[in-house]
Amino acid sequence: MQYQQGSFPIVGRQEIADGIYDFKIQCPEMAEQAKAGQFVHIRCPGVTLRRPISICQIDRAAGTLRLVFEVKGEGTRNLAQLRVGDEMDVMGPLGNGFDLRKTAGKAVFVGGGIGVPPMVEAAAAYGAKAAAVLGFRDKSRVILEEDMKALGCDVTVCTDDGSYGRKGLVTDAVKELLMEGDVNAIYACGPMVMLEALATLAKEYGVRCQVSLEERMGCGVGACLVCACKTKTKDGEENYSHVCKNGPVFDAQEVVFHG
Amino acid sequence: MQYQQGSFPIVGRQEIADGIYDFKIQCPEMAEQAKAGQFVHIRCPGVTLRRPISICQIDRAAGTLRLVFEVKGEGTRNLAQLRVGDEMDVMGPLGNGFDLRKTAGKAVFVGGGIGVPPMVEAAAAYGAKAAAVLGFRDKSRVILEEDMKALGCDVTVCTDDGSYGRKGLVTDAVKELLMEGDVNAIYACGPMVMLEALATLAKEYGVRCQVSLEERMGCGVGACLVCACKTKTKDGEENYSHVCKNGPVFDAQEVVFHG
Amino acid sequence: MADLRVNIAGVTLKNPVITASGCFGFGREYEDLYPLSKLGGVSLKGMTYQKRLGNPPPRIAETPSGMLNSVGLQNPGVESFIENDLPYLKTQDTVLIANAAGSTVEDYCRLVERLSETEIDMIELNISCPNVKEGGVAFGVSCEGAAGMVKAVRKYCKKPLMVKLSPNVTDIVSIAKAVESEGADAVSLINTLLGMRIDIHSRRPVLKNNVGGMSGPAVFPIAVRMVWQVANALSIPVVGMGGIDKWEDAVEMMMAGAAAVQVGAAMFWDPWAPVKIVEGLEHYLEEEKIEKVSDIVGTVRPWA
Amino acid sequence: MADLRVNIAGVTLKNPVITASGCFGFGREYEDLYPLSKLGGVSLKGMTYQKRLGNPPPRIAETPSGMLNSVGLQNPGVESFIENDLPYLKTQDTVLIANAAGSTVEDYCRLVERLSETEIDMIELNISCPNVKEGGVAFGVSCEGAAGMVKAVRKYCKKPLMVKLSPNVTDIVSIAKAVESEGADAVSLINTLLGMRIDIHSRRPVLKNNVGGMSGPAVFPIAVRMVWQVANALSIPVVGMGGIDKWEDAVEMMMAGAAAVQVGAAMFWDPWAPVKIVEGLEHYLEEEKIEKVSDIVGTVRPWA
Ligand SMILES: Cc1cc2nc3c(=O)[nH]c(=O)nc-3n(C[C@H](O)[C@H](O)[C@H](O)COP(=O)(O)OP(=O)(O)OC[C@H]3O[C@@H](n4cnc5c(N)ncnc54)[C@H](O)[C@@H]3O)c2cc1C
Ligand SMILES: Cc1cc2nc3c(=O)[nH]c(=O)nc-3n(C[C@H](O)[C@H](O)[C@H](O)COP(=O)(O)OP(=O)(O)OC[C@H]3O[C@@H](n4cnc5c(N)ncnc54)[C@H](O)[C@@H]3O)c2cc1C
Ligand SMILES: Cc1cc2nc3c(=O)[nH]c(=O)nc-3n(C[C@H](O)[C@H](O)[C@H](O)COP(=O)(O)O)c2cc1C
Ligand SMILES: Cc1cc2nc3c(=O)[nH]c(=O)nc-3n(C[C@H](O)[C@H](O)[C@H](O)COP(=O)(O)O)c2cc1C
Ligand code: FES
Ligand code: FES
Repeated sequence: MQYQQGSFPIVGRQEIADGIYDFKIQCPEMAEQAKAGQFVHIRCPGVTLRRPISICQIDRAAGTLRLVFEVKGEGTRNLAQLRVGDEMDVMGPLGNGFDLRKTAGKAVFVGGGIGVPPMVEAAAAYGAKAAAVLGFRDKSRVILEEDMKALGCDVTVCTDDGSYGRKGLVTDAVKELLMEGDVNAIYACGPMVMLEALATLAKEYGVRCQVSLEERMGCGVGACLVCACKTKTKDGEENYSHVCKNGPVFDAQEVVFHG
Repeated sequence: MQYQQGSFPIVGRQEIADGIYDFKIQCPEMAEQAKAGQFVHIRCPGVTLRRPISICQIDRAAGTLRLVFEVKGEGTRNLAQLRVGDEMDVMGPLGNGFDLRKTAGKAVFVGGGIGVPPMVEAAAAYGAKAAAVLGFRDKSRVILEEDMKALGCDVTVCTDDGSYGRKGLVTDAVKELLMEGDVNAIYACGPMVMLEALATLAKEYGVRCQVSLEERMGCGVGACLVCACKTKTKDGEENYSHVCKNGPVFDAQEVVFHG
Repeated sequence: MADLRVNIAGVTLKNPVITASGCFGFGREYEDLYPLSKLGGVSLKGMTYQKRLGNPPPRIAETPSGMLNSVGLQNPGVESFIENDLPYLKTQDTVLIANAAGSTVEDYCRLVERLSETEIDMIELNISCPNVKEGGVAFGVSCEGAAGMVKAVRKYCKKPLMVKLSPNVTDIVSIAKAVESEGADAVSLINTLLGMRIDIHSRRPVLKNNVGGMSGPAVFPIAVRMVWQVANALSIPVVGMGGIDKWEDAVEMMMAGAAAVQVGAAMFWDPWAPVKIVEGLEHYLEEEKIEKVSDIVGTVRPWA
Repeated sequence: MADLRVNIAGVTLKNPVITASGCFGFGREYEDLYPLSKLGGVSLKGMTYQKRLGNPPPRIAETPSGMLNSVGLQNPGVESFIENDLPYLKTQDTVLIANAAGSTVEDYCRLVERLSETEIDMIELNISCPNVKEGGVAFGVSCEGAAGMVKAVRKYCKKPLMVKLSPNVTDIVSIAKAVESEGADAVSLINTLLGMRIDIHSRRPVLKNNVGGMSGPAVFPIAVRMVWQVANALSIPVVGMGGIDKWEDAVEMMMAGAAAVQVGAAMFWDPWAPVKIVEGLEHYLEEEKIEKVSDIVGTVRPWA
């Protein structure tokens, strides 16, 4: 897997919800290489370390990558200040991405909050055979619903307060889908509690489950070992894997959620 | 003496020689307070400490200050990137300024290189009774000659290589003026060797001489004591004075040039 | 309104923000901007019994997110301070902390004795100045040196005694314990870290003193760590400083264990920094519905 | 073309730029960008005899112009390194420096003995890792600890031995002298400075290990000062690091006395940093008409 580093022009920029930005950068070679679930590592003005952001969509024809991120602290705040025409210093594509081997049956793509963006490119591979379950705090935080629908996915939106879509947790909606049967795989990104609950469900129903994890990063390429997450092998041996290199996507059954 | 600190809009910006910039900022109260020889302390993007820059001209009617500076390192490089309409974080007016009491006879205003800017506002007080002697490395570095002429000064430009004006040191030209007589005061800003030579000349000819000094600064207001320069009292006692508070203008006879 | 008052060694400060020694002169230089009464206290420029010239310039160098200084305790001597500066300061309605230094134990003792006769509120014993050849940090880098100094000075000191510690040591906790056991009423930390910059064009050190003390945001994580270690080991109050630049930093330092904070270099880029920090703290406490600022002191919960 | 070669303890590096231990893994992670042959050398991830898991995450915190890490020597153990990584590294045409650590003197000895049987070019004895509970920095903060370790290890070490020093000490010069007198062939410095950050919202340390090692541009002035002090006191070569971010920093560090430099954290924001520094050095030497890079080592002229 090849990655590169360079400055790439911003060709699209939109605020798609309060404090959530949707950027498009022109980087043909990187777009060519990239796959769903991988991320890029961005040098944001005014801060020291790079910031990892998932690849939300890949347009190989246009040579662009779409990045959707929320303003959390100084890094993302400064990043959001960039304009169309400015350049973004990006390393990527990084990490392993989802294993999207298609099998018979449907796949469920589960995104929680700012975990939704990587689900877009992932679900694209399944198109109409994808069910998407997207969870948000409230109506004002809902993003990318239309994008998922445009892919042909069957989309369920859940909000914590019921202000939009169904009220409640994504896991309830996922459980219903599992009970309906015909689901072969779960792909998920979001808060650790959500991922853990999905891992349990997946085990229960015997479906494959891949989760995309987050951890604070340094190098982004596996050289500094800071982005550790605890994993276990089949025979139960625990180890620290690294989100940037061994992940960000892991088989849910490998992850030690309370590591 | 009152100073203030704030962000003030840039209302003029020009590159007047290669790497030398001429900015105008809108700051009516500061302009009201300011006098020739004082300086402002500027927070430049991307660097930690403020940078001191002399006040080149004061336009009380327009409420503006003119600042002329050369790009030396990162601070001035980033400062030069600012555009009309941007704001500049400025503290000022700081320091004591020149004592411009008018006496009978002429005054000579001597500027060496980037020491020329503060001479403009200073000479303004003397108008046609001012002789200006401006020294530069070569023709490409000549600045503010026309501005001095516009004040009515009798201007002599010297260049080290003779590529413009007279060839040679400003001190030679100043000596000639002193020999002509009728000179009552010298005001000067520029390299230490130039200032020292002028101090010697002034002593020899018995004229008052004020020099504006430079030293690396922290606070800019006299609180941190980093901008020390050695001075002596009439009875020869040596002490460290501070350029930002006791200066930048000193009586040449007080300065210990090899302190 | 949240209660911003803190008590350090029996002295009540109206808020926990003190301007750091050497960065605020004797207090007059910022009065054009705001009254000193906005500050919890001012730690005055390091003072010696006799006048000192300080080191030759340049005395400052810029560093990434910080600076070096090599002022070297330039000051007019204690008598001049008492005559020319103290009367003004006494009218300013803020806590006055005299930062005391010297070359020998005797120097320190007579200075502290003299200061004890004045109306200053507290003495900060500076055994950590890295910029003087004799005295200063020499006493602050060993337990014996620090303890010996505090023991000697304690006899002459009629004011609350705060000892300012050097970060240029292997084990700051033992030194803090040593000064506590000799009767210090509080400790303050950190003084500057010894650093150097070289001008690669001239191949000469930027500072005429070759080396100087580093401060500013760059040192903040080191200061937080040391304050946390020391606060956990001592029963007397700890005043924290080193790189505090905004109210969030003050909160972080207080959570680490600082009963109050000092702000130094930050004033050089933002002269309003201490006042903004007071306002930021006030706002934070109200937002978080915390009654007293002292309630956050030492509240960090370390991981097991 | 200027001569960029330097010699450290008998090993010739094609240029003086080495990637710092722990910031470059076992060398494979940057090969997509440039070949390792561009580098003077690589100091490999800190290694122990047995595999180590390292500390729980988060292991990194951002700081002004720097960062903290608390990796804690995660590594697969020396046998795995020899089997899985060394063969690849040997084909890369750069000098290989094994960074060796452990919990006890015996650990260090058997590791150094094992490494001495391999084709690595040099051993960097890490007695300065602040992120492990046992061993590591414990040996690096006293003259006795450091000297004892070097003395013991020296018997098993058949490779040039470079000892990596901790900056978290009162007197780095005495420690450097102690390791020199026990037979170290070179010293490298600085390892990280112990720091802490607290998340004020959760009131918990950002690092799960509570504290971590600070590096990056913030520490550069401290590193320059220590390199200068140590280089002036020792006869063996000093390899300088700590905050080097661009070629100017490398020149400054070399003028302070470093015979070669290591680059660590800078790679995290600019993975090309070490290569750019090599190119920058080359360009600088040509501009300044300096024949050999070694001609600038230790050339700073201190003020009297
Ligand atoms: C593989 C991966 C993919 C991600 N994809 C996205 C995405 O598509 N959209 C999006 O909005 N966010 C995403 N994140 C989270 C994003 O990286 C953080 O929100 C961002 O780093 C915060 O930086 P900040 O300066 O705004 O916040 P600060 O809190 O000021 O950052 C301080 C430090 O903590 C790190 N940090 C803080 N939060 C996180 C976090 N959640 N994960 C990792 N590091 C963190 C920062 O990188 C920085 O080093 C992803 C994280 C990872 C690991
Ligand atoms: C009272 C006073 C008035 C000045 N007026 C002018 C002016 O009108 N026009 C002009 O072009 N320049 C003037 N200077 C010089 C100007 O301040 C420096 O050129 C500028 O600070 C360089 O900053 P830098 O970041 O570009 O350079 P760097 O070399 O990167 O600066 C590094 C550090 O050194 C300090 N420094 C470097 N050179 C000087 C210097 N000559 N004097 C003081 N500090 C220095 C910087 O402030 C900074 O802290 C004046 C200096 C003083 C003291
Ligand atoms: C220019 C300057 C002068 C200083 N002088 C003194 C001093 O006289 N006495 C003292 O105890 N500390 C002195 N210090 C140290 C500061 O009080 C403070 O401990 C240190 O700068 C760390 O805080 P900061 O990062 O907020 O500046 C000085 C610091 C600076 C920058
Ligand atoms: C993430 C990380 C891991 C490190 N691991 C090691 C290590 O295993 N062994 C070691 O001797 N130093 C280790 N260090 C210290 C560096 O090698 C170097 O001494 C220090 O970071 C200062 O250089 P820098 O400022 O260029 O990063 C590590 C540093 C970082 C940032
Ligand atoms: S961020 Fe460096 S190993 Fe993952
Ligand atoms: S710059 Fe602080 S006293 Fe002059």
